[in-house]
Amino acid sequence: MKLIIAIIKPFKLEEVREALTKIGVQGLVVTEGKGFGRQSGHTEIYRGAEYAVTFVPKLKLELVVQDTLVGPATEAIATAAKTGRIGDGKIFVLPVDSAMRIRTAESGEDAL
Amino acid sequence: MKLIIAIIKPFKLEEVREALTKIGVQGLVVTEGKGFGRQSGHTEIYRGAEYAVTFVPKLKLELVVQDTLVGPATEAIATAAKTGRIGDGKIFVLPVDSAMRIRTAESGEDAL
Amino acid sequence: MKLIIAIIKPFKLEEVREALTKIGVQGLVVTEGKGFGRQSGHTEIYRGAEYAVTFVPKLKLELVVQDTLVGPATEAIATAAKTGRIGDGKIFVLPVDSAMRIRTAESGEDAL
Amino acid sequence: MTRISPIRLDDFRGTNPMNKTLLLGAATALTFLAMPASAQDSGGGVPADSVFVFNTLLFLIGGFLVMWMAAGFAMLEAGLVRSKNVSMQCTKNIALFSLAGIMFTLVGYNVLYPGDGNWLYEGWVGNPSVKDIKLLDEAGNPTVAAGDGYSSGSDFFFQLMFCAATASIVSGTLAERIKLWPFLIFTAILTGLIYPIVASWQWGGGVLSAAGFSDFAGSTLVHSTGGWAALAGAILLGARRGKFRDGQVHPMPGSSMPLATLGTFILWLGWFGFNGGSQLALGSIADADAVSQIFANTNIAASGGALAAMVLTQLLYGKVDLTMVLNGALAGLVSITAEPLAPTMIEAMLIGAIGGVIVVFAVPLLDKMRIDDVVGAIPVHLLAGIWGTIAVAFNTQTEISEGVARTMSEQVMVQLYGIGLVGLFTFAVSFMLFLILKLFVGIRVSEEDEYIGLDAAEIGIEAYPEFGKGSQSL
Amino acid sequence: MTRISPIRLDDFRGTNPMNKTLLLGAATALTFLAMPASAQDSGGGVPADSVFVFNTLLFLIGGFLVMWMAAGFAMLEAGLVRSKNVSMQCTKNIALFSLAGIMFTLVGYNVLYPGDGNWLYEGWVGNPSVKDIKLLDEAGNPTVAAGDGYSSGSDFFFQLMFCAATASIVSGTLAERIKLWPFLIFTAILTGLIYPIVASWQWGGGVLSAAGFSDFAGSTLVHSTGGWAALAGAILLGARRGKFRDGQVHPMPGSSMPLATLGTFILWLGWFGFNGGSQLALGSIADADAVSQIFANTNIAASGGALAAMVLTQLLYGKVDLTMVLNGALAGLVSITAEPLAPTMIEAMLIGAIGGVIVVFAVPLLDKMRIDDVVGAIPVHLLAGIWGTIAVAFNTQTEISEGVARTMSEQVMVQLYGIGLVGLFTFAVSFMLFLILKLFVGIRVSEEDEYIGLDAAEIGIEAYPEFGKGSQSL
Amino acid sequence: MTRISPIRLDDFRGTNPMNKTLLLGAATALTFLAMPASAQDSGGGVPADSVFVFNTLLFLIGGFLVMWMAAGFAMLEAGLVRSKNVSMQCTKNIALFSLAGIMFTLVGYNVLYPGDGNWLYEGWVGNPSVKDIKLLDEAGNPTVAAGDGYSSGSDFFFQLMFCAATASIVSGTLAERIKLWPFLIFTAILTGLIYPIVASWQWGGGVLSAAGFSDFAGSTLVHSTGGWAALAGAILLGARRGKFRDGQVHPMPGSSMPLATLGTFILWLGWFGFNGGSQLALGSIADADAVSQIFANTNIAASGGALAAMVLTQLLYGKVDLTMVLNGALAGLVSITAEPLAPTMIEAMLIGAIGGVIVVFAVPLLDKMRIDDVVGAIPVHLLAGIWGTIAVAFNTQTEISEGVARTMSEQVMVQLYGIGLVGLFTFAVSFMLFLILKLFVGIRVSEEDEYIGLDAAEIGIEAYPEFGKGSQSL
Ligand SMILES: Nc1ncnc2c1ncn2[C@@H]1O[C@H](COP(=O)(O)OP(=O)(O)O)[C@@H](O)[C@H]1O
Ligand SMILES: Nc1ncnc2c1ncn2[C@@H]1O[C@H](COP(=O)(O)OP(=O)(O)O)[C@@H](O)[C@H]1O
Ligand SMILES: Nc1ncnc2c1ncn2[C@@H]1O[C@H](COP(=O)(O)OP(=O)(O)O)[C@@H](O)[C@H]1O
Repeated sequence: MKLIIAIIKPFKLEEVREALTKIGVQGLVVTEGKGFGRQSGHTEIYRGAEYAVTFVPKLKLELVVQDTLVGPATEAIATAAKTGRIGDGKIFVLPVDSAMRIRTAESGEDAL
Repeated sequence: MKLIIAIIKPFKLEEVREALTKIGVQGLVVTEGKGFGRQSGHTEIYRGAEYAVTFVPKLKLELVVQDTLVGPATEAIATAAKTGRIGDGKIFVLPVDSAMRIRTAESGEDAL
Repeated sequence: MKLIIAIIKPFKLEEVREALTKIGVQGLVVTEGKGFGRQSGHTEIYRGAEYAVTFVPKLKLELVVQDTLVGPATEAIATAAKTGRIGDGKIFVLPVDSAMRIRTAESGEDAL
Repeated sequence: MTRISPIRLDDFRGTNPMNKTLLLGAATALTFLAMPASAQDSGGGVPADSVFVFNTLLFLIGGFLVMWMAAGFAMLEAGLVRSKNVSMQCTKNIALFSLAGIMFTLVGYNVLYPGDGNWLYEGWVGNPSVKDIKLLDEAGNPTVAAGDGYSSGSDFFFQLMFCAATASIVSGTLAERIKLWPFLIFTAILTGLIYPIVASWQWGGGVLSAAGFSDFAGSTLVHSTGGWAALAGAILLGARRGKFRDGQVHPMPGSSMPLATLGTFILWLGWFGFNGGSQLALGSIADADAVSQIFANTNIAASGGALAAMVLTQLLYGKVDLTMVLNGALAGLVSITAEPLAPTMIEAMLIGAIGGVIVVFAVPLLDKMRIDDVVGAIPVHLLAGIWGTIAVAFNTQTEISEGVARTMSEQVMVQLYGIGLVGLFTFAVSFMLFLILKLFVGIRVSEEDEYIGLDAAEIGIEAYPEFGKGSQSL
Repeated sequence: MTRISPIRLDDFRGTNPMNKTLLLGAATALTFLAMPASAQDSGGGVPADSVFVFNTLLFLIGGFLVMWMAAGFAMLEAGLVRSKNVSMQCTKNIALFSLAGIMFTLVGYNVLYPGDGNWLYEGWVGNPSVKDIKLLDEAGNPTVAAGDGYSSGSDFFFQLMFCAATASIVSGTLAERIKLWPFLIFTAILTGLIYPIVASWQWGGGVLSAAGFSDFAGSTLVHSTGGWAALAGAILLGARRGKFRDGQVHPMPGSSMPLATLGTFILWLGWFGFNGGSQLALGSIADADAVSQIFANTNIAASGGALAAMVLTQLLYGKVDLTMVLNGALAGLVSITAEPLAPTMIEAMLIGAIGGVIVVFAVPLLDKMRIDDVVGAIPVHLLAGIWGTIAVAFNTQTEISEGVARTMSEQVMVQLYGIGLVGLFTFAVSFMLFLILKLFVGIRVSEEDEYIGLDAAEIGIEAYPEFGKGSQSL
Repeated sequence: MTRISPIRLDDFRGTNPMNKTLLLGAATALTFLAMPASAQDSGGGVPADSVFVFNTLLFLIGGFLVMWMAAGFAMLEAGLVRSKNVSMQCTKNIALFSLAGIMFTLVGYNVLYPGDGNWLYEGWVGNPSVKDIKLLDEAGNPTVAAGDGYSSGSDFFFQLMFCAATASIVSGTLAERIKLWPFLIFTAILTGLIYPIVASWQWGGGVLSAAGFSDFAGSTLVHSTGGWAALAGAILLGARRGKFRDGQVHPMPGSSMPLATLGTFILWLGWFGFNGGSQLALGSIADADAVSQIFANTNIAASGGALAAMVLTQLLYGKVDLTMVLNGALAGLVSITAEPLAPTMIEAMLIGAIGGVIVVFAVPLLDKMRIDDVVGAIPVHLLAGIWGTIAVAFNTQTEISEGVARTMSEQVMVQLYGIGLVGLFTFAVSFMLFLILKLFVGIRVSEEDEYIGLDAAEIGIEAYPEFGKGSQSL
């Protein structure tokens, strides 16, 4: 089992979710975040003074998948989230020791 | 040391926190998230048109614990967060290489 | 590659980001969270009744770095985020299997 | 303090037994009184037609100011409930105001002002009938003579707003847990019958008026009536889940302090119409002076209430509690409402300040009694209303319509009689009504609906979809 | 229902052909009419100077109430757009109100009231010129005689607010995608020329007035005019991206229901000035009665509209839709605006209720036609405005200025003629204007700008920087 | 531009040396003046008692409109501070308004209007004493004669609101860092003594009035006074931490643009009462014309200010700055306040527009001087107030009460004298007062408290507990 962390542009959420559903991913969790990276922020003027907005709104998706789904899921995300412009985001894969479904106490891949 | 990620129903936070405190967990961090899973969202009607609310509010708890606490912590969360109804959430355990307390620069299990 | 998770006091964000930029970190993502730990919350009085605010606002930084940067990055964060007072936060390091840049499909350390 | 003020203006808001034939609405008798002082004497006085226009204008201005209070209640309540119930609170407020407008027309007005011979039970219950106003005939001529002293449409408009205010009071207390439609059914009966019956006892020339009760603009008739109904509902509904857990009070902070503050300022503004308009006449120097005094007194009573609550919460809790300051201002306003004319400004300030003190002590007291009043309407409207009604007696020794002079303690008894009668009737009827609704329809949303909030559960409209847990926040 | 009401007051808002020399502004002729009933007869009547003051006061009070509607539109729209466009919506609302104030002064007022001989094309287009008011001469004496019946500055102030309201209607429909400056260019022409020309046809004594059209306070002249302009803009702009995707409607919930509710209450309050002030006179018993009737009718029409929408959405969707209730109240108000005086209160309630029903059906209908009206201004102002204008005929059989009596169906035809003329002209001119702007300047923001929101893209000011995705939220 | 306007109305707001015995309040002398034009001649004129009612009504309407400005300041400031200080800003606004109501009663009113012989130092400082109003005697008869021309209670009510407005100005500048109680102590002295003393120099018939200074509704006396006090406080308090870091300005965007917009609209509405009511009389054709002119001028000055700021920020920064547009509208209003009657509408527009321009340049200038004015009150109220006061001279060549005619440049000197005197006194006294508070009580919250916000630190009430970093946001 692996944890896939994907950082994407917010307006791509729906497409990514649909792409993942298609390949059989059954669950995930999304959090709002602010990203810092090559895609720089911008400056604003408020009452005559400039200020920098350094961080860019991003969404962070997290999903734990069985090992066989890591490839397809990564690809699905990459394809759906891609605009080709700077700031599209990243996909990280991390090892997972165990998983459990709270409702049923199932564990391992059954919990996903 | 392990990182426990728990996705729970929001109104269970207080119970889970108390359960964890009881078994000696000293710290954790909570973030708001939106979940997608078997528990489906719902549809709303706004000005005569339907729309789907796909994501369900969830809380994500993260806590790093020493290896011996993984079992009790998982169990404490599972028990406290359970309603028995769909959408109760998941518990994932991930390996952690190292930990550090910023204030004291303590590291390893002392940092928790 | 490692994932560094840092939990810090919100007003330290700018300093931490600058410290990381200096040592060559090129990206990270921040999420708002609420922390529970030794730094306790406080009580408030609303309309004559007391209530406890258990959780303290924290920021969670996540960054994936190549192995050689783990040490410097940890140190940079620890130095910049430190106030010396309780609640300064933690730094955790987790193993990462793989990374990918969505825009270019680069992978591994090139993706960071 | 044993002065004699011979003729109290508010006694004439309703029936003057000696002049029944003239009684066509709320202010008729008053105008009748006012005229000798102004219109009828034309030696520099105000001509009768001008008096008519002035009085009408007072009703219209007073009326739109009190109408504005509907927005004040809406904002105050929207600010003091949690964000998951804000859309519902807005819905209830605009619905109840609309409903009051219709029920008062269809039934309430004529119940409130039975006039001569239109009582169902003399002095107690007026005859319900539609008030379908048509003031100008086909030729564009007024259907009613100038002698009435004001346009009856303006009076209707003004009185309607009082009826609506009564209903607004209830919605705040019962927020975050009562179902929409049962609440509206209650509102319909409150605005169509309960409030009109109560108010008819005094302003319609009924039993309280006959007893010498004095309540200038309605500390008891409007505010306590709303407060009693709210109390009955709160008891039958029970507290919000989690409010009283493990023997402790668990506050549920309101979602928006600026909206609550805005609501309070709106109500404060509207109150000039509420109290000032209740002078019911503007067409003479005496009336203009009276309205001016009322404006000044109303303002300083609110100031007194706000500052008293501020100082007291600082002393009690070491911190000023903004919501209490807002409640305190309103309690000051409610307190002065029973008699905004007779006191001097300093007296008015003190009357208001005591209202503010009442709030600060009553809010936690209600919590101790496990009565969950979301916005503090019971302390503000019921308790400060009682205080204000009693305070009338300290200030004046009235020679009432029957021509009887009273000592202060005699008047206190009359005031208590009125307070008791209104309380008994309103509480009992409201309680029964809520009970019937509870048994046959259900008044409280389910535990799950309460948890997810009435916005999601009952109306499917989020107040702030992009903030907090809103569905559009990603 | 074949009553004859001999002389309708609103016919005199503009030119009375027989008294052209007297025409100096909107209300002149009316005062002329009102006087016999009041000022001129001094046997208990209101003296001429008092009439002057009363009428002026009505304009001033009515004017500031209608001015307040600008805040109502701003809050309603701020509440119904998404948070990323809220600052822009606030900017547009304060800018359009400012611009209307200047354009109406520089051009509009004199176009609206060409008076005798100041037409460019008799009955159709007035001569544009600056209205640079100076009412008192160097010696502090009025520059205009008491015989006018009111201060022309107060009339100007009042009429200006109607002009501004027309522009406010447009901004809501086109929200979240139209560029700021092209919108303001359109606003300048709308308030300087389009609205004044349309309104001059009736209130300036032009073609519609001659044809016997009847529109008391502007269901067609103000509200439909705004609505037609909004419709033209909406068609040319196209819908917000994502609103109509994959053959489906994708709602974009408004960011703040309490602000939308507040806006509605503000508009409701302001409408008493809108309709009540349109009586244009207060200085007699008949006028005071008329204004009172209007207040009462206006209120119950709003109540009817709100409740109708509430019940209907409950029946149709199983849930009350708060935004529809708010729209319903406003539709009730628009519906009664064409004739708030003649109906009895029950009739007014029904007229308003039908307005509410129209909204509930028209909102999804517009969606089906792929016309994206962000706040529902087209159903509320255009459609309910048409309904209200037609309803005038049911209620009265008017003997108009030419002295001709009409049957109800004859009057319906006249009303339809007016509706059609205004619609054709306003829609065509607005469409052309938006088209020119589209071709030469561009009216729509880029896809990316629309995505990030107009606040970030065009004005760089976030409405809520610390909430949701706000840049200061960390 | 060398016209002679013989008798300026505002000169009579205070003492008329020739008629001292008549002086009972703010408007006495004015009424005396107004009467010949209206009441005293009954050939079609307004009868004396009607004049009394009209004038009183103007004060009451003007008063409630200015009262409403308190809500406007509260919303504007709540919108322009960061969310962690919003509850505190609401608290300060309702507290200062309450406090002003009490201090003005206990001390201020009689200091402002010393009348004949009630000066402590003739022309400079009035005798402090309580104004405990009681207008009707026990028999319900007015205690003051009709000859006064208005009810003194209505005048009190009106004047009180000006006093409160002065205090509101200060709270915005000092937001986000001043402690609650020291701020309130300052407010008490400002409303009880500083403002009344300053205003007495002109409106109480003191030194400025004698010098021929002209300030119709208080550009200097109210707005600059508030502005000077704010400036003194801002200098002594220092800037918010982080505002001027590393030699740069770091903006701290306001938390809610719609609330700031609402506040501006409220102030705009209230200003009709502020300026219109300052005519102090409505009971004649001349007065009705004057009030009408004032309404029209006030509105277009605000429009001019808003549009000027809009165009200028677009040119300077390539983007419209909404907060500057809001400030611009207010600056337009402040600018016209010193003389809203004499200019024609076009002149009024230009006067307002220059106010808007001042704001756009002054806001960054203050930043350069490291003076941290959170809401822009100093540019809006102090600087535009100075501009408006000087502009009086361009517009009129006044023959003042002493019967002396002046050239424009002579009048400029008198205006500058008044501006200087008020500035010197207010700034010096405020500075000393804040200094004393700083030394003995402390005026600024600790670094940590400032960081967590005044809501958490000082009053423990979050403005938006469920949004952003709110404690209930999980
Ligand atoms: N090393 C990293 N670790 C974690 N998140 C990162 C890292 N680098 C970038 N990100 C996230 O990915 C987002 C996009 O990265 P960026 O460098 O801007 O563009 P791109 O993805 O096109 O390379 C950033 O806003 C940030 O949230
Ligand atoms: N594979 C997964 N990876 C990460 N989070 C998941 C995964 N599956 C479910 N979740 C999270 O757990 C929540 C509950 O899951 P769901 O399938 O709805 O019900 P249950 O927990 O009862 O199986 C989801 O809303 C989602 O946030
Ligand atoms: N075991 C843990 N796992 C994850 N997060 C933790 C853990 N312990 C503490 N934290 C986070 O770190 C923050 C600071 O910890 P705390 O114990 O309060 O102080 P300190 O960092 O000084 O030891 C907490 O608020 C919490 O968010």
